[in-house]
Amino acid sequence: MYSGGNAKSLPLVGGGSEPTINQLSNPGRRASRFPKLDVPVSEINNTAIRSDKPRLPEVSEHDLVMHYSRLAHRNFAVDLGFYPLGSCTMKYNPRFADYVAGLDTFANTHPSSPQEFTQGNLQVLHELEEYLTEITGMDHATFQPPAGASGELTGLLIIKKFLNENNLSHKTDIIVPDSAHGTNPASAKMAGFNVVEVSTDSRGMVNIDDLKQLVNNKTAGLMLTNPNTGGLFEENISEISQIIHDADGLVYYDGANLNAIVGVCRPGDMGFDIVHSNLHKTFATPHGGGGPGSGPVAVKSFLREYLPGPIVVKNNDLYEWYTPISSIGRVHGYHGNFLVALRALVYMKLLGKEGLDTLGSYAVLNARYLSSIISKIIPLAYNEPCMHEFVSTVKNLKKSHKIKAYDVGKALLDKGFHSPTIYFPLIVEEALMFEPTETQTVDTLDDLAVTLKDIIDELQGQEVSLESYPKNLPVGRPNELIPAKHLTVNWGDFELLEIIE
Amino acid sequence: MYSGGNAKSLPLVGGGSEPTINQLSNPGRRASRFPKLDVPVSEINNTAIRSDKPRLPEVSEHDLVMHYSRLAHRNFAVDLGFYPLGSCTMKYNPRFADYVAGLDTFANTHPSSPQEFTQGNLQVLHELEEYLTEITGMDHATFQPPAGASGELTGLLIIKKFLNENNLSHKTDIIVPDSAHGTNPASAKMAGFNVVEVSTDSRGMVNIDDLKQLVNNKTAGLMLTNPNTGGLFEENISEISQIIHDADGLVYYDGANLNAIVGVCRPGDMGFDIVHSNLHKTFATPHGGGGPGSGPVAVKSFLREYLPGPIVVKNNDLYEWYTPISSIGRVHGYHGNFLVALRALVYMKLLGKEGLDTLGSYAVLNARYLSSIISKIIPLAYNEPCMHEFVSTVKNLKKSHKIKAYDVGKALLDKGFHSPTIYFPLIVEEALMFEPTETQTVDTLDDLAVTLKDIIDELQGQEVSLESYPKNLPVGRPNELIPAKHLTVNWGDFELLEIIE
Amino acid sequence: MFVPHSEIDLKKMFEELSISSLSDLFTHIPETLKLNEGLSVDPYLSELEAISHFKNLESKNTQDLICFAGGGHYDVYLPHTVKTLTMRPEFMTSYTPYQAEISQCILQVLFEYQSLICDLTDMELANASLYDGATSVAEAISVAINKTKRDNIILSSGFNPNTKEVVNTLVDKNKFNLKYIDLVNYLFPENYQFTDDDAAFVISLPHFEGTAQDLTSIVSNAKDKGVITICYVDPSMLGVLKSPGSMGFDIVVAEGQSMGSSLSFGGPTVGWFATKKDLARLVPGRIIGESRDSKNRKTYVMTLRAREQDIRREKASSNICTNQTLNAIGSTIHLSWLGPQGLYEIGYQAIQKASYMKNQLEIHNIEVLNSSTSLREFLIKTSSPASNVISKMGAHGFLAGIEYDKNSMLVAVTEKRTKVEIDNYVKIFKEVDHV
Amino acid sequence: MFVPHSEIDLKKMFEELSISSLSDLFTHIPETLKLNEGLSVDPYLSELEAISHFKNLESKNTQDLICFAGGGHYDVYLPHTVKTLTMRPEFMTSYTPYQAEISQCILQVLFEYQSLICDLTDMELANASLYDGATSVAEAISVAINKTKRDNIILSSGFNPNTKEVVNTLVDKNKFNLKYIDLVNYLFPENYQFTDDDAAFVISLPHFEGTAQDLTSIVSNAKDKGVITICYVDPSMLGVLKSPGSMGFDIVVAEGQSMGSSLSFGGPTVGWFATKKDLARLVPGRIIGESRDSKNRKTYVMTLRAREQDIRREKASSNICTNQTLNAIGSTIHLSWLGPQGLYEIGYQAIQKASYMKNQLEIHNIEVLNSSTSLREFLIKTSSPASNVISKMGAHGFLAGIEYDKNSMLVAVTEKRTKVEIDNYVKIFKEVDHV
Ligand SMILES: Cc1ncc(COP(=O)(O)O)c(C=O)c1O
Ligand SMILES: Cc1ncc(COP(=O)(O)O)c(C=O)c1O
Repeated sequence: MYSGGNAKSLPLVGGGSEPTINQLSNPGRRASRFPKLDVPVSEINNTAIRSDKPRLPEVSEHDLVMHYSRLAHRNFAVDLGFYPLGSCTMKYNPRFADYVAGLDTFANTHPSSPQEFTQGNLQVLHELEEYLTEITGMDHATFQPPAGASGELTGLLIIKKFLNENNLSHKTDIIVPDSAHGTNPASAKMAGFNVVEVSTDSRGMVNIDDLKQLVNNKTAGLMLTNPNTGGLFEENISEISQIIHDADGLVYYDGANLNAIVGVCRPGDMGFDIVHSNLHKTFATPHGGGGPGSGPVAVKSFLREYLPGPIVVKNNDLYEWYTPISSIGRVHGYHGNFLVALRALVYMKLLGKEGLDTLGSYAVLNARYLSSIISKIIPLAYNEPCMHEFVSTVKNLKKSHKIKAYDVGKALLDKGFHSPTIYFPLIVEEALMFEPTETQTVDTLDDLAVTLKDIIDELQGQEVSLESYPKNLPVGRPNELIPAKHLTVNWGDFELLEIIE
Repeated sequence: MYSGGNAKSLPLVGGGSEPTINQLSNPGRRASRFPKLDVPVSEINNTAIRSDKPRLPEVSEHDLVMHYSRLAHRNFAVDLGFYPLGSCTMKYNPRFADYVAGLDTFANTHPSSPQEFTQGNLQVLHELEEYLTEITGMDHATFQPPAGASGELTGLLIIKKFLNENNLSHKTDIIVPDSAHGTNPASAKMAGFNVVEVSTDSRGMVNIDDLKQLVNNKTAGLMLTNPNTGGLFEENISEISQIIHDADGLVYYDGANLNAIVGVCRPGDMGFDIVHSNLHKTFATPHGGGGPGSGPVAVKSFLREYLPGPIVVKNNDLYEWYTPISSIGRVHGYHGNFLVALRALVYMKLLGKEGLDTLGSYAVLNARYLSSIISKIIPLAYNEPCMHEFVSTVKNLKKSHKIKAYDVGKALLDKGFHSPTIYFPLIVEEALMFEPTETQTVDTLDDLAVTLKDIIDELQGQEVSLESYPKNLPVGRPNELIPAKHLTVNWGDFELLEIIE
Repeated sequence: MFVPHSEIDLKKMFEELSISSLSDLFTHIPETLKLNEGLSVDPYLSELEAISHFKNLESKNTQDLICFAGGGHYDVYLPHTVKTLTMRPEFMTSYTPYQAEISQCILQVLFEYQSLICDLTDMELANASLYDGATSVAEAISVAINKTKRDNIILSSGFNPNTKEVVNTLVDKNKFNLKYIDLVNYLFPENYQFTDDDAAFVISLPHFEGTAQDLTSIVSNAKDKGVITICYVDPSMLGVLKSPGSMGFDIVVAEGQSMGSSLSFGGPTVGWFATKKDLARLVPGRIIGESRDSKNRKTYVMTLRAREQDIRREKASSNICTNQTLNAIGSTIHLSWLGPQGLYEIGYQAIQKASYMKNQLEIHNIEVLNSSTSLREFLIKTSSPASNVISKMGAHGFLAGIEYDKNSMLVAVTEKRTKVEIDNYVKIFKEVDHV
Repeated sequence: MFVPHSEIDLKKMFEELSISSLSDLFTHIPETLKLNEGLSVDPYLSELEAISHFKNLESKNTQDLICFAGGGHYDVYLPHTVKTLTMRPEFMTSYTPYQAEISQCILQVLFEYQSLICDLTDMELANASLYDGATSVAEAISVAINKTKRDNIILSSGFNPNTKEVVNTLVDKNKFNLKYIDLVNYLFPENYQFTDDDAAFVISLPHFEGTAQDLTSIVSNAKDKGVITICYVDPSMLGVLKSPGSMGFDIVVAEGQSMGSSLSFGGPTVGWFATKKDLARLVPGRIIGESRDSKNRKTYVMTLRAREQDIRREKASSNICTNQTLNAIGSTIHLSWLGPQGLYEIGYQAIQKASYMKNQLEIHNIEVLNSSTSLREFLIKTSSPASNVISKMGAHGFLAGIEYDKNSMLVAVTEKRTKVEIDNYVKIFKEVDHV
């Protein structure tokens, strides 16, 4: 029996399963109500019109509210506790930004509205562009890319078009570190490039010798994040850029790790030609359970005319849309994730010079401190000072006790902390990647370390069944094979499967 | 170790204790920031000024948000599940009303603003008065009382002043049923009356014979709710009113049970002279964990000039404040819980005639249905058709298995339902009082009944320790003696106690 | 609306009850009482229509008035963070925490609330909220009467007139004497002589007129006579004022609006109530205590329940049942957001800005009646009737203050006001106030 | 700001790291790269100041325009209930549900989302969101290319020009041919001949111009040639339109804004993507599956992960990582709030009101270019340049539509528009549109 008022799925009372909204549906119930039609009825004659009603759940508003509210209690969140997820920058998302993003014409303007009606929105994008280019050391930006990966693709298409226009279309290789995030090679491929991997040296940096070997006249460019995905600052970054530039390639900055260096140094000064920023990381916009983000792309001035258009320009006191002359074309239906961009601007305004100048420093301080205390428990992957995040490894524990990074992550869930990022970067065995961000207190960092020590002790115990972790959560480890094999991706699929089998 | 980022108090991960905000405090941290002072500094010379800073927690905004968000996961709520609490009318609180209550000048007007600046707010109160007097069959209303109990006191003070002005000040007795809510006698006492209890007959109604006996020239009035606290309609209500009126007393309607009769019949037509309504019950405003409510008092026109002032009157197209000539005086600093009143008006507008005409009927339908299926599990206290709520009793189970109403309530918590109201009315032994309200589905009612049956079976088991219920919640039954004896009502008190003992 | 039942549901329920229509539910109600035509109210509005209706109503209020009114309710900055945390659905839509196990959230937040109030006021025991500041004064007087069994209530006259009216309504004047003592030069006379018949001494800090003084010796005089001393304090000034506890008061009450509630046209707000533990059993309203469950886990629970109406009925310490929990939660979260530095800043900036304003007024030959002893709130003299001035200032976008008497008004400055706003105020005041 | 550390905290951390200042953290960074003066940006704003700043910015947008613009984004009523449920902090501030055990909420809601989309469109498998409608079209084309290994893409020209531009950007024109087929009388030619070289057939339902037709036989012709058929559908019309699945399409994509997202100046919204299970392994983005844990409890988990970039890197089906989950949650809750009747009503009322509007326009001698075959959106001819008309209508409080070409504009009507608004529109249009 399923009923909307039964709260047994609440973790508060033990956390059974919550039925789907479809299981709570009963014919004839409804939450919605509309005004009565206030115009005369005419006959609708069109072959595309259906004669029956669409298939949708039928629930009362109270059942609807209870269902989604109960579900909300079945998730971790930045508002609930610490997510030390490396590469994700799970910092506090200021509630004040929600307020601004809710202001009427920010939230409710149609994207086709002409610029004369939307001067405020254009100014938002313009102000944000100024902050972003100052922070990254670039000259111009587009806000169309809705996420980092889209920013990468945008940047790569700019490289491609730039090379084409300069008769360098034989340049087909994009070099990507073996430690790079998966989106880098995937984006390069989507942009029509070949992906060439450069290796990482024993210190955890781009292997310069290898790079020199790989660079040739087919080299279109290099994608890099600095600090790199190991959390280490590429000290030879200027040389690296030079190598690529000498080969007439362009250098692309994956901004996922920008939080480490805001106010400290700038990609533009390191030789990068194109930079994307993940506003949902560095600039504190909420992750939304997986999205939306915003991945604006900033370029040096020689690339401005390749940006997806239109971009905002200021003309006396008027903000105008301008389409760059050699634009690669749009990468989003309208202006990208405008409300996310707005939140980022709010964050920057609240930080101001005082906060932005020290942002990277505090992010690094927290990570360096955490790495210092955690390195007393499990070893670091690289013996170098970390920036805003660091990678530890449990490869020894795997050898000695079969304890994998995966197991450590699961056990941590039980103790009130989200797992760190695991198995990334791929080049580190049994990697645990920690990124505390600057918004956690030192107490929380200490607590995480103590807790990590406790669970590692616990997992090494005699009778421990690693698979039984997590133990405290409403569900344990899912069987991942069933959905992959049987495509139980739709309500009814699993039940059907049970009947068949 | 306490840390803001540790989420182990979340029921999601097992639900340990959440530290207090004080335990998360560390000197020098802060969430707030203000603009720099933009006026020249002057010296402050006043003997009342302190030289040190006040004692308050010092926390970051992220820690603040995590703490209160985690706590929010440790509570039941109307948005999470079914509260079958008799006498409380825990119906769905429309989210749409939140929107209206948030509109700028509704939410942010200073209460001293003159009427010329607040015509909208005055119109809100005026429109609501019209609805409320129509629904209750009365003539005029005040919105000052912030809750039902305050409404009772207001009504009783009106009775007192009315009697005084009519040279009936020898009338000092207020008659209250033995089944009445505690606020009734408490309010009567606060208003300076003697409380006289009238008994309940075997059918669960006011014992008319007893009433006749009790009524005499000292009778100032009678307080009654109809349906009464047993959920039964006082069929002889007209006769009862007559008896009191014949003795020159007034009849007061406790509106806590108004939900049963909206659109069905009206207190004004039953002979009641004064009515309070609990907007937080009948009119769907949220209970807020215990308040705020709103307890407007409506009267027949002969009592209008006794109302607390000012009240709103409409003069042509202008809304004005008017202070009744013989007003008992204010019972609230300003206009009562205005935003709660506004939400009630929103609810009434959304219901309209269609919804209000059937409101009581659906509330009774749900209760009658639930009583029908629950009476197959445990007996009803009275063998009469219930209105919007009903009282069951487990006195037999107490005799046979020592199972008390208290135990049944606790066991229900484990299963995803809030407990019904227990031990009320006081005249029913081991009472369980169920009020489903009209916003629960029939599935939920069925589910509650099935669950009740299950737990009653379970509690009768051999090895059951009743005290161990609830079992699934983050905490079990509290030791109620410690705080009562040692007054551990402040942080530090308990720790001090532990040190001392 | 909000009734979930489909035709199928109704059929099922009707069958269980052997009825064929809703009206069959009411055969036991006398026909004469039944509404045959139903209620005479308008048809329902869909949400879309209701938006128009209520936006229209709202637009009838004067928009965007810059607030210089106070008198107990202050336009203090209420952060979105505090507002949205307070309005979390679990806080908003839960019931009174009678079932402790499933209500640890509300119980803990209220326990924190009580503790914060005690810390701030230097008291030992606070309750979990009363209706508002005005009714809290009346409740405090009632405690004093019950404690002392005396009949005289000595009140400072420096109270919001509405508060006095509430006290007059709620205290039984047949049994008790309310004696208002005038302020002298806007201060309470230091040498006021209390007597053995006095049950309570009630005073506002600052006075309604905005002036403030150290009350230690007056309190001590009162206590010498066995009088229960009651302080009504402005919570938003507690960052700069000596605490009532440090001045020796027995009971502290407050209008808590400025801490966590929007102005709300006066309600819902919250009445704070704190006292010493020896008065515990006379305290009105709910009190949360800390305890342990059988597994020794921290557990909060409502305590000293034998004072309350549901148990003690006519012998209860008060009739209060539904209180202002959500607003108390607002106070808790707001105070925690502010911290010592923030609360200080609110008070400090308000006083500084008020100083500046008084200065500017005086420079422009507008008379401030209590310039030197007032803090963030003060009286100014008007040439034309104060109500006219307020009315005219409204047309210029200011809520200029509260009419104090025919030719004076009470002006309050909060930390939100800016120099520009103050300068404009003074300029426009000068323009509109002439005879 | 938002950094919690006190002086004491810093001291402790500095000691652990044996440093004496923040700059000591960066000794390994080449001096030449360091910012010595810091960034040249303005000092911080407190929240109070930021409110002024952003309210001022917001006020520079024209206020209260009544929206008759569409083209993919529609002014459909978004209930407060849906908005506030979607914005619950647990939805808003959680991360991608990689750790399934602690993410059952996001996983279940996304599973419901996928199922709802499939139910509505008559498809078998939906992903957990793409960026927006336009990029979804490009992703769908990419699936078709990967499936068929063919080079020609046949697209209806009846698409929002922005969508076409996005497709042009994202599809590699060196490798693939984009062939746009003109509409004839605003309909796609029924007898269009597909070839064996065609990878995909892509069409919008309704067409960008607002017209609609049953596409069953066209789809069937395409499928006869092994072409992958892709329907870009307007979700807010799915209550009245035949479902793409019932017309035989292989892939359905949509701009999901009108279901659960406010207009937001175009973003964030959500791209819907649904298809048949036989294309499962080519699908871009995340997919949630239902499974069980070892105790046989229902457990949702991300599945078919071997398509994704973090595992497959350059061999992934797409580079998408961060998607539009929160907007997908919005769609889920909005659709559940609407139910079959509500979604029907949105479409039905929009069409009826558009009919009325077309009628009124024609009565007033304003030419509607595609009156008979259009549904809720249609083209009107302007005498003066359309952009001038839109500009002038703005001054009267209307967002009149989207410029279609120099002398015509696309007008959309939603269920929110009222007879009064339509009548006023027509009246004012008549006034402002002259040569
Ligand atoms: C290093 C790195 N690069 C790129 C990305 C992709 O960014 P997005 O998820 O915004 O598309 C991520 C995201 O996790 C990342 O960590
Ligand atoms: C029958 C009855 N009367 C009076 C009251 C008191 O109302 P309030 O809590 O609003 O003061 C209640 C509240 O529970 C009640 O149930």
